[in-house]
Amino acid sequence: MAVSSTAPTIDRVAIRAQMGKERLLRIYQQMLLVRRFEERAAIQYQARKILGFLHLYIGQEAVAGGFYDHLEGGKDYSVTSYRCHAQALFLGLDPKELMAELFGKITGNVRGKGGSMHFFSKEKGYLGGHGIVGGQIPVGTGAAFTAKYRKTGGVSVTFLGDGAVPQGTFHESLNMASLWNLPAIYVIENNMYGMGTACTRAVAVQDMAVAKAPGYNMKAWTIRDGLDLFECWAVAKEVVAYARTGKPALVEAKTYRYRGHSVSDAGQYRSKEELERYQQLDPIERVKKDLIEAGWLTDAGAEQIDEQVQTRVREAVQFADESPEPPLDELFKDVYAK
Amino acid sequence: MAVSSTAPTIDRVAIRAQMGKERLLRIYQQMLLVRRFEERAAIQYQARKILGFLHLYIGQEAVAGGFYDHLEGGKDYSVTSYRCHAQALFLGLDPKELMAELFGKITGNVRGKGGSMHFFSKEKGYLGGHGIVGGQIPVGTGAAFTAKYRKTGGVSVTFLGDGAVPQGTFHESLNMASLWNLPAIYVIENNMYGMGTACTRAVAVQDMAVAKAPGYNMKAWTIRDGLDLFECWAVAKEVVAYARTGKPALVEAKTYRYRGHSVSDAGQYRSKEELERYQQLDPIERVKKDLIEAGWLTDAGAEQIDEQVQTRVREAVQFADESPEPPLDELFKDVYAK
Amino acid sequence: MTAATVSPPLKPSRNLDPKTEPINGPKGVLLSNGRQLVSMRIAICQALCEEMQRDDAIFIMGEEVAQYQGAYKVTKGLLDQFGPERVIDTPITESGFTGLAVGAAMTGLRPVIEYMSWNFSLVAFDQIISNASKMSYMTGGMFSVPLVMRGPNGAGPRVSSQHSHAVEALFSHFPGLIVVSPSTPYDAKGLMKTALRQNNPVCFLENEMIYGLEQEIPVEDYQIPFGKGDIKRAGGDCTVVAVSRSVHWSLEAAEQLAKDGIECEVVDPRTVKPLDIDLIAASVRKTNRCVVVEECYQTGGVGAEIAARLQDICFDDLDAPVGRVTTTENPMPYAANLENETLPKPHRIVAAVKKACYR
Amino acid sequence: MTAATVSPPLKPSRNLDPKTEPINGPKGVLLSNGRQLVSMRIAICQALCEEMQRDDAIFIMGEEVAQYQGAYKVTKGLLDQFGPERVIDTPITESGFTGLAVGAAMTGLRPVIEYMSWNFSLVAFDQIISNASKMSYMTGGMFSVPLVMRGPNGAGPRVSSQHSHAVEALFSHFPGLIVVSPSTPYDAKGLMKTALRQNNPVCFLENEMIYGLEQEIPVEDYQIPFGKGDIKRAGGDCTVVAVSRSVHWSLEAAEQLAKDGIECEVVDPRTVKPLDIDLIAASVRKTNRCVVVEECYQTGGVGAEIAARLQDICFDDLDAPVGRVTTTENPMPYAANLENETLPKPHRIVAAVKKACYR
Ligand SMILES: Cc1ncc(C[n+]2csc(CCOP(=O)(O)OP(=O)(O)O)c2C)c(N)n1
Ligand SMILES: Cc1ncc(C[n+]2csc(CCOP(=O)(O)OP(=O)(O)O)c2C)c(N)n1
Ligand SMILES: [Mg+2]
Ligand SMILES: [Mg+2]
Repeated sequence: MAVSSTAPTIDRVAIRAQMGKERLLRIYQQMLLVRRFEERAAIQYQARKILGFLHLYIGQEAVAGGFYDHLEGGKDYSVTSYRCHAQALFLGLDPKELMAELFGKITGNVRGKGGSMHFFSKEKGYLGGHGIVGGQIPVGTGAAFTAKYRKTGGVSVTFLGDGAVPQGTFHESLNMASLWNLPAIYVIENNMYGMGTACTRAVAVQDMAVAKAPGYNMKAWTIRDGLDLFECWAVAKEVVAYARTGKPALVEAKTYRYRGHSVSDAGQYRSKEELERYQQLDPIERVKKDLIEAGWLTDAGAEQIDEQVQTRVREAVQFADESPEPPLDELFKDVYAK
Repeated sequence: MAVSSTAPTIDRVAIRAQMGKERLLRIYQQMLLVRRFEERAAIQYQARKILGFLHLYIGQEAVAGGFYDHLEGGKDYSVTSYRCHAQALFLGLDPKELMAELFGKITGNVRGKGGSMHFFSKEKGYLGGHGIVGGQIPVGTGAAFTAKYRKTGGVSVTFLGDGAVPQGTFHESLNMASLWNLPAIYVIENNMYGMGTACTRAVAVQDMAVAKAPGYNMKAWTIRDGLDLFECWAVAKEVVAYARTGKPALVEAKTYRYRGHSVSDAGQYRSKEELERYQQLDPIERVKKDLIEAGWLTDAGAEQIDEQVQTRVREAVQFADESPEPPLDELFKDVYAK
Repeated sequence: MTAATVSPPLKPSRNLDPKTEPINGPKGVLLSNGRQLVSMRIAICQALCEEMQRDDAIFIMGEEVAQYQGAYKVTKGLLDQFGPERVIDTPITESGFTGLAVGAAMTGLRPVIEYMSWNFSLVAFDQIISNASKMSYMTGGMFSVPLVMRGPNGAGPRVSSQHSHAVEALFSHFPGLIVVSPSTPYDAKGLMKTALRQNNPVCFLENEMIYGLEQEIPVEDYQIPFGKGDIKRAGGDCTVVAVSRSVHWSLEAAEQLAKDGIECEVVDPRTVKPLDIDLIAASVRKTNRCVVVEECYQTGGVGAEIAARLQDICFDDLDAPVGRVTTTENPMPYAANLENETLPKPHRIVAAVKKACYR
Repeated sequence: MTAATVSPPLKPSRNLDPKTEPINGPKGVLLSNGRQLVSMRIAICQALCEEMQRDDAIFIMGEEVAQYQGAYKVTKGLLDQFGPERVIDTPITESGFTGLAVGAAMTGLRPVIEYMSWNFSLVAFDQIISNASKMSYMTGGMFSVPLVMRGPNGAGPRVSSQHSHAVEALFSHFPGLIVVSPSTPYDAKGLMKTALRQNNPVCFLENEMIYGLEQEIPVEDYQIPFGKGDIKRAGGDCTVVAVSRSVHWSLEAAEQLAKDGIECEVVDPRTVKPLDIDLIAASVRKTNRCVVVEECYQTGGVGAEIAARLQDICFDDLDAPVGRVTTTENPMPYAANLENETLPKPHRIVAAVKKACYR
């Protein structure tokens, strides 16, 4: 299941050229923002400013990074599991409101009601983070249904973990999407573990997308190195274009998470060596290397970008810290919609 | 999806020889008993002796007939949907207690508590008839788990309709059965419709077993003419032997139901011609023809068998009719087990 | 109050003639009195049809709702009128299409999903509770889920254990959901219209056994607000709060009790959540007695909640304990005599009311 | 009554030393007084371990129960002791493994399944209700389903909307199920042993927030019967019926109220179904007042059922309405201050008891 070493060496230089300097730099900055935002969140968790669950996307940034670059917030929809911070940032949500949500403040993304697992954006078509494994899959399918019903030309991207593949909702959703030709893209982010369970112990097949798609009369893609932005971006481009023609798609991105499942996870189910091996493939470091190699970025420039990003995150923390708690009359607000 | 006309003409003579006179005659009598039992039940329903749902297996007898001949009641397990009468009869349950159950009498198979959808037999390992589409699939998987846990060498056969394939329980069960090498056989009885919905409108793939099994790393079989006892029997023989080695199996039997979904179904979703075409393939008539062709049965003998069967069914009806209703103190009995 | 907001009599002046008049589909039969004669099926179908004409965000999805015209023929004719884009047959995949509907509702549509019966909503339970009921709150009001889930609820005719659930109490337990349980065609149409014009997930609980019930209802458009009950029979001796089909059993019991000089006031909350506790309490302050009749189980049933509320707000008004007539605490048996004892039938209601009246 | 059948004091004479003593796994720490000091985790694990040694039909299945030693470390050590045939990690597939367990139970095994939290049982709801709870009745007693479903229930620490359900009321509504909700290590061990020696499906509801709770319990084997409550604090002024974690909040509130001269009798039913209404009623006949405290929602909650029963059987004994302190009627919010107001914390219990005492 692991990230494939035998991955066909994709032509990064060609893809890089296709992307161009401006775009690659922008994605790099977003990926860095995601990384720094979550690193800081982890620190704030230790400081007990953030409680409950905190599932970090660190290590997987290339996957969302590759996909969101092809999506139009507003026209296109996306949804994911509780591991939902990166998507919000790639969609351009303000780190301030997101950090404030983690702090449980009224200025938070959902007014302090949801916390780490439940970031949303109606404006960006982000149907948010969901806590029930597999629970978001039919929801993303419904967004694809709306796109087709309204003939908007939009697509819906549903991110799910390898651990969600065995859930019935996965099966039910793919069957409907295929029967009704919905513009639904299902991206299995296979980070090799569902909590402490290796995906080989949870799913009876190896290459999930390839093995399962035919059972739904769907087309499959595998991102063999999901820590490589270029491969993620190139596959995403193809998949999004395909889905826009009104067909569902199943994608498996083989990736890895560097942190524990949630902050409280000791991680004894994997070896130090394994972790280090993947840390060598750090998606952000690799993009940086490519940028420099292309002459689009200097070490000094990289320093500067990091500084700017760090500043934004620090400001977000300060904003969150200084924001007030929700007033108590929020307790019964929004139980029912107007 | 339809029963395949291009079915490879299996060698019926060879299979017939394999089965031998005695066995074929026994299965023939059982199939006839199932047919007559249900025909009579339908009449009793019109007479309002039976109420609620009444789902008839008429037309599908060859499928269960082919499988049960390879199963050892007690050692092996089986479970199915609400279309559950045939299985009970093939397992040798007394038509009297079954008809009495349909009449809602205390002498019924489950003391009048269950009715048409809920026949069971602990002694025969029949985990019974279930009313929730797909609900029985994990239950059958659990019986296979027990067989493995207790190392009994038994297998578990789970019958389900084409309409149950889209349910999440199907997906969840097959994944577990494959991961844990359970002796679980899943038989999709594809009678082309789930109520009024053609399976092509409900399931995104055509040959269900063949298309879906690889997604669970399982082996698949297709019974192309599920109205042919010989093909059903031959495939079942192979599948049961395979499962006894400790592996799960997925089978699709393409068959047809002659009656409505339940007795109240007008059946406007299919043409008279289609129905008649399949009635030409009547599984029981074909076995009879084969028996006669083999010289194992004469027309007179066939007459006699039918008379005997009819008598048993008539006696069952009389028994049911004369049996008392459950006493009212049954109301709260067995809500909890001792 | 316009004519349309006064409940018409329960019994129509005449009945539909199945040979010459439609007993289902969206069209009622116009009467000379300016009203229309409809069955429960027609009332629901008509509400759906009129709202679908008004609002193209509404679509219907479920098993057999389109080509088969509905397993119980409630959506008869809608496929022909609105086409397969808006009236959609699904695979048997309740969890899947419920979640799909939640996603569609979050993105601007107004799904109506049919559970062939509410028994099958148990398969979709997590999508209803974890997603539909919480979305508005969990997103700080950013998203809403304007979703109508409908279908027959309660015991069907002799369908036994797995097919006889009444889910009023089950779903009322969860904040975020609205639970509607109409007992008449008039109420059903007005409540369905309200459901289709508001933004919360609604469990719209119909009952197969009263789909054929007929009533004369207004021709003009009307709505019935959530949380407003209706007095189905006035009386001063005992308040009988009854839900859905139980209303009719209660009215039957009331006639029998009247012969013994006990006049029941039959109060139909129409929506179990929100619950019109004020109307119930007002009646109890008059009668000083109350019996709740429902098809749910007694433990934690609708009657449990009403009794708990009344023993609080009517503590000094009650001359007897609030009685509860519910489905007895056993899965539904198939046998005719056992089924009859399991359901809250008139004979049990009569006994409970007499007990409350110390008679 | 043997020593083992008398509830030991809630507070141990000393606490476990996490540096030198096990805080989870099957082994407690022997004390000189002949008792053993255990945490709630140990108590549950020990019951499972002892019963698995006694009966090879028992196996444990769930997400992360084996190699990970349990998401909350309740099954710590069991994989090593009993091997992968009897302690089994599952995919995330609650509906699937619940149904599998039903089938295994019908064929002679005694499955114990863990829901990583009861929130996830909603995904398996149909298997629990339509299959597990009905099988005995639906088969006329031919089959039984000796199945223990267990895991943490109620609000975790700041885990918000989808992860904070308390399901006592939800499952108590259905005949055929047993609902156990222990508040102490002693009760948990004795009840788990009973659960593993009887033949019905049991919802065994633990609470993450009291997994660390320690108590001195007997070394010898003991069981606690279903349907027998326990008085956790004696008092004559107001009966407080409390479930699971709420018992501890109620005891806290009781101490505060004692300062104001109000002595609460804290009654812990221990099993919500069957419910020891006799013990509750006996206490109410003494105090003439009652407040129910639970983590379920108020509408149709455990308190609703208890209030409905008391207003009947204690109609003349109650000097005030039965009060209900529950999770407020909103999904669980994440913000600390809102979560604190949502839960039935001591300050809300104090207010409710004072109200019941007209103080
Ligand atoms: C239905 C359900 N069961 C169990 C859980 C507990 N749980 C939360 S995350 C998780 C693992 C999911 O792994 P995966 O899908 O691979 O996503 P990842 O965390 O690796 O991104 C589990 C078991 C849950 N939230 N929902
Ligand atoms: C979960 C669930 N949804 C819907 C139903 C109503 N229903 C009963 S049978 C049936 C069709 C099933 O078709 P199939 O699985 O092909 O079996 P068949 O009747 O053809 O043998 C439906 C929709 C049900 N019983 N359970
Ligand atoms: Mg994973
Ligand atoms: Mg079928």
